[in-house]
Amino acid sequence: MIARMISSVLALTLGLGAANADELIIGSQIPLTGSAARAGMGMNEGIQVAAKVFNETNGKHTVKVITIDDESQPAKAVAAIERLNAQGALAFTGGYGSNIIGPASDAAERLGKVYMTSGGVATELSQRGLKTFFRISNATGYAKALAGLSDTLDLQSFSLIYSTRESTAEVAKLLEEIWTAEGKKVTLHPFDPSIADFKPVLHKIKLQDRPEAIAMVGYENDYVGIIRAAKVLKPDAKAIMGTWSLATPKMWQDFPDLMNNVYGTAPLPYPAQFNTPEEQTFAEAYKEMHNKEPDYLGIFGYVQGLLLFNAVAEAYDAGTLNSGGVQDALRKTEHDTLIGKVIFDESGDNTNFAHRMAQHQDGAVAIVWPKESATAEARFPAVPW
Amino acid sequence: MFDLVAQSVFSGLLAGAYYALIALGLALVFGTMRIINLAHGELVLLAGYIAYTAESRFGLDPLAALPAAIIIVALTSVIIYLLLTRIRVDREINSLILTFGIAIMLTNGILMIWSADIRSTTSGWYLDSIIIGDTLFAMNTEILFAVIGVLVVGAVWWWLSKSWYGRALRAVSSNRDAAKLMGIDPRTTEILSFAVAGLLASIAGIALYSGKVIEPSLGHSLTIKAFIITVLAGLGSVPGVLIGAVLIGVAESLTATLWSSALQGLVSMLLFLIVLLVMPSGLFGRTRRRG
Amino acid sequence: MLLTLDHVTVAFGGLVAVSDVSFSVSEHEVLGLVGPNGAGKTTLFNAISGLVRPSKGKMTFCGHDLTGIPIHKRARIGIGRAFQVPQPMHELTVRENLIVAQHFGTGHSNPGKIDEILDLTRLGHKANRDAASSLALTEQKALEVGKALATNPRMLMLDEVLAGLETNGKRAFMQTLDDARQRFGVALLMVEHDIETISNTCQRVLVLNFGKLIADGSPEEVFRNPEVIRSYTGGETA
Amino acid sequence: MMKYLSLIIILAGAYLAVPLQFGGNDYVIGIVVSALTIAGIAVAWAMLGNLGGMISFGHSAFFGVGAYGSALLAMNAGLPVFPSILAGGVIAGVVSILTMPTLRLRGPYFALAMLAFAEIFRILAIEMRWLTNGSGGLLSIPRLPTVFGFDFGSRLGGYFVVLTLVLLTVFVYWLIRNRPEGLALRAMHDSEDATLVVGVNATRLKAAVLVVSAFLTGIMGAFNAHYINFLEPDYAFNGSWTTLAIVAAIFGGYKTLWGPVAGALIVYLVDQFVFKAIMPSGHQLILGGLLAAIVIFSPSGLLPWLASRFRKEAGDAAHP
Repeated sequence: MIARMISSVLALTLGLGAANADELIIGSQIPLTGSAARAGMGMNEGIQVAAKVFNETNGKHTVKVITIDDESQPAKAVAAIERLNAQGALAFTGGYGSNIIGPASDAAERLGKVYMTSGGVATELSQRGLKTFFRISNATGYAKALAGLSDTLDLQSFSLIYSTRESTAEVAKLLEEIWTAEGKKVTLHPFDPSIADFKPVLHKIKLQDRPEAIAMVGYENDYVGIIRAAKVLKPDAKAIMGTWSLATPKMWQDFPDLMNNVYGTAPLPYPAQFNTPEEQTFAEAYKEMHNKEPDYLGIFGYVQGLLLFNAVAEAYDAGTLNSGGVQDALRKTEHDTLIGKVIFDESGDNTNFAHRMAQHQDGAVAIVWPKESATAEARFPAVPW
Repeated sequence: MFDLVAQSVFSGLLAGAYYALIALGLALVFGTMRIINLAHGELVLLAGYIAYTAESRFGLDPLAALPAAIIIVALTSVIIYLLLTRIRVDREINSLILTFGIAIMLTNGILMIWSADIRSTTSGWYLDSIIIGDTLFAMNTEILFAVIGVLVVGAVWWWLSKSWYGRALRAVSSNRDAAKLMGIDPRTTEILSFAVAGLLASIAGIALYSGKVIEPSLGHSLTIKAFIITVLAGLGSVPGVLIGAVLIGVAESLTATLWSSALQGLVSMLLFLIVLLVMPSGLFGRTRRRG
Repeated sequence: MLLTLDHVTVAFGGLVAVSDVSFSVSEHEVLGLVGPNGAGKTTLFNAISGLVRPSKGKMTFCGHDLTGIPIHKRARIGIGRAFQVPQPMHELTVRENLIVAQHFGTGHSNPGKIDEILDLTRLGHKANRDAASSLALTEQKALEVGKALATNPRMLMLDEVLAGLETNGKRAFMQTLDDARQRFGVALLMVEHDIETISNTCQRVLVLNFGKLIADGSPEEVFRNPEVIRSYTGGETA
Repeated sequence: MMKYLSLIIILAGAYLAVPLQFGGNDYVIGIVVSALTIAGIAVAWAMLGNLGGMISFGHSAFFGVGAYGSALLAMNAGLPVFPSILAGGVIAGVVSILTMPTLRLRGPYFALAMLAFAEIFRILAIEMRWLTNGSGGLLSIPRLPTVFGFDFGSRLGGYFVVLTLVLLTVFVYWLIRNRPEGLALRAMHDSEDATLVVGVNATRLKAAVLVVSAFLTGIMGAFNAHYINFLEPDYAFNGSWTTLAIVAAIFGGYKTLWGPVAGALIVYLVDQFVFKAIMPSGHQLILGGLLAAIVIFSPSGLLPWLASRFRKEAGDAAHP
């Protein structure tokens, strides 16, 4: 009985699908449950779209993406990588949160296979000397975007509210460095991720800091709490800005009364103006598969997925899959993508990554910085209250 | 500075009354049956999601979702009780595992039904600000549920100490067999107490949805908060729940104002520890005596 | 003197359970403590063994002032106690009960003595059985005495150990106690309801009523004392 | 005799059969290592729960302290990994002295006081940036070393290390519970007066068992830090280290020696290998149901239930 059970368990877990000769297996290790589930699901949608687009357009190869839920836990992420490897994955993508990406990409490095992500921004991730680690986004890109917009708007003093989580604290630290170096005044307000009432913090900002702008580094629930508190207390600031998950159509849809005039990082405006053929293909496929507008997580997922699929296909054709062909393909050229040019350096960081800043403008998400990609003028000074 | 501290204490008081709402259901079951319902936070969250569905699907006000929430949550709570009665040995510790298992099921069930997106009310009135004496700021929902919180604490206290059912419940909790001899059916009273705990969780869930942001993984931290307050209060003390909750609320908010919001948890936990070490049975707990 | 109580009072809030009691116990003595229900006998025992703290007075045992000595150290200096309701250590076997008592009560192990006690208390055949579930009441009481003996006591306090036993059981039990006294040379301080047993066994009897010591003397003397008779006829209900 | 035989079979299976069968499959070994890590905490937790009668909700405090202690010693002081794992356990044991005032609390009061400590340590790890690098955490913690040509840093190497640690933990537990101290501890919570009057110093014994439990939990944390090579406060002090261990211990039977180990292996492996295969995301739903079911159908845990099925004497079930 026990033997039969074990063998059926093994069959379930280790059963290797017989792959087509030209079907490229890509492993996707993603949090679909647990604390990072929200982000993981968004990224997963983008990767799935990338696979669909690749399979419909490549002609020569198809990819098969095998997805394993890492349950937002590092050990399970490592196990997922190893299981995907056993199932024949040629490279890995996914990952959300530097705490999970760290060990998972370590595991991939040991297996000698590429790990491609957009979900971890910690600077240290790319300082480990890994050869197979790639990411299209990093903390610097986010910090630069906020700092760039602030320069354009000529803001001189800031209250910086940030979650003490790892990635948020990292971006906040970089922002503080940039602003302090520019001789601007920054007051820090770290908060524990579990808190829900931001009135005491906002009241301090209103009465003590009196900044020209309020900057937030957190997640959706934090933004909602902060802006709600700000609407009650109405501090006399000229602008309020934040990082990821903020300037999205979804936030407008869910919290229209909070979002107007808020700045946040965004890869694309909304309603999206999909100009290039690639952008149009993406948007159509996304709508068809998920029946909604693409958000930034989906876009990143799509870009990281497609970059990886193309590199794997290239290495497969060159017969260099096992001799570092995938990472060479990723490093050797510039890639034109939905989020602009992607250039990977030796450490696997995208040196060209700079986020755009967008502003919620009556239901639209308008890109307002940098100038060359702007779709509208920034409304300034303007806050939601 | 005075404005800052005044606002901070005010925010803390409001937060405290809201915490009391969250803790009360857990405290009731814990106080009367010595059962720690680790799924309590998930019950609160479930009510919050029912309010979300009522609002987003049917355009109802979150408070109007209360009847539906009460029916579903109280029923779930009673089912938890019925499962608990099937534990034969080591009830105190096994009830932990049983309710923890149920909590996992509820969390994952909520995730499947409502997805991982964050939800909160869009009804403007709840979030509009109210200003008292030009210096104290709050949202309508906070004032509303603080008042409800105090009233509910009063009502539960009255119910337990003055009404027939409340007395029966206390009789059952102190001596089941004696209560049986007095003609009280322990099962009925215990079912009732779980149903009332469900009702309290429903009110707390509406307060949660109309003032804060909900997401499926929130339940666990709600349970912990409720549990901390219940223990701080002292077993079975209803007024203690309100006072313990306010203590935590004010301590958190003053920490944010005078120090840093990142240290809120540190201060409230230290406060909790200090109170327990000085008063090992909580603020209003009965002490055991030998003799 | 083994044990001396000097004006000991125990009060719970306003309720005085033991009031100004003084007496002493000498080595090898067999001393009975009687009195109606609620007279304070168990409280007095609790005070001597350290479960409650006297509010006034002084207790010495073998020259040690008991005031500053916590419960668990009283076993070390030679105070052994058997409870009225037997309290076997749950989850342990009979032998393990004795091992624990010996280890902590004396600070060293002596398996030979454990066997001796098992033999004396006639529990040898159940040595490896579960103490809580597999013993009859008589055996539980024997274990209660055995545990106390294992701590190497100089004085053994027995709280109504005969209650609930029928005549044969009582006789056998008294035999056990007598053997124990012979073999280990302990003094016995026993609370008992059964005046006949007390008269037959004890060399000296103390009578408590409403927390006060009202008589102290030989059984014949004490049971002739009118105040004692009054306390029993007037207050006794059981 | 049967007992020793089955022990030998289990040991042979663990040290020989598992590596031979699955040694090449990092995925399977990795999951088993995670399960054994939980098993180690579960045994340490059950030691305090069963012997001390104290249910702690805060063992993640000791896990995290052991992890950080060992990682920092290895990274900053250059201590070799194995000694620093031991040191991590010692640090956790020393830190547990801070929590001793909670020993006078009872039941849920104690449980939550320990939880409060875990939370306090987590926040301190975030705030003490100079030591812990705050929420950024520690990356690239030294791996387990290669000794005599065998790479303990590999999955299989980690498996041997954690297996040995868990077995040592069980062995320490076994030693303690068969000493008079252990017997007294087991008796203490149901029969407190009975133990007091025979001279048992309850407070000192409880304190001692707390230190040992914290030490063993810290060792598991330290091992995990060098195995996963990464730490951050939310991860190191995560409440799930405690809850998973409690679930495993009670599931397997926390009053038995091997129950916590069996519980951890079954809960974790079945969840990861079977439920996850059936239901790739949300499989914890089934796990939750399983936990509820075991409590209802086998309230003393799985091992006692199995034991009573194989043996006639139900009374023996509590002491296999």
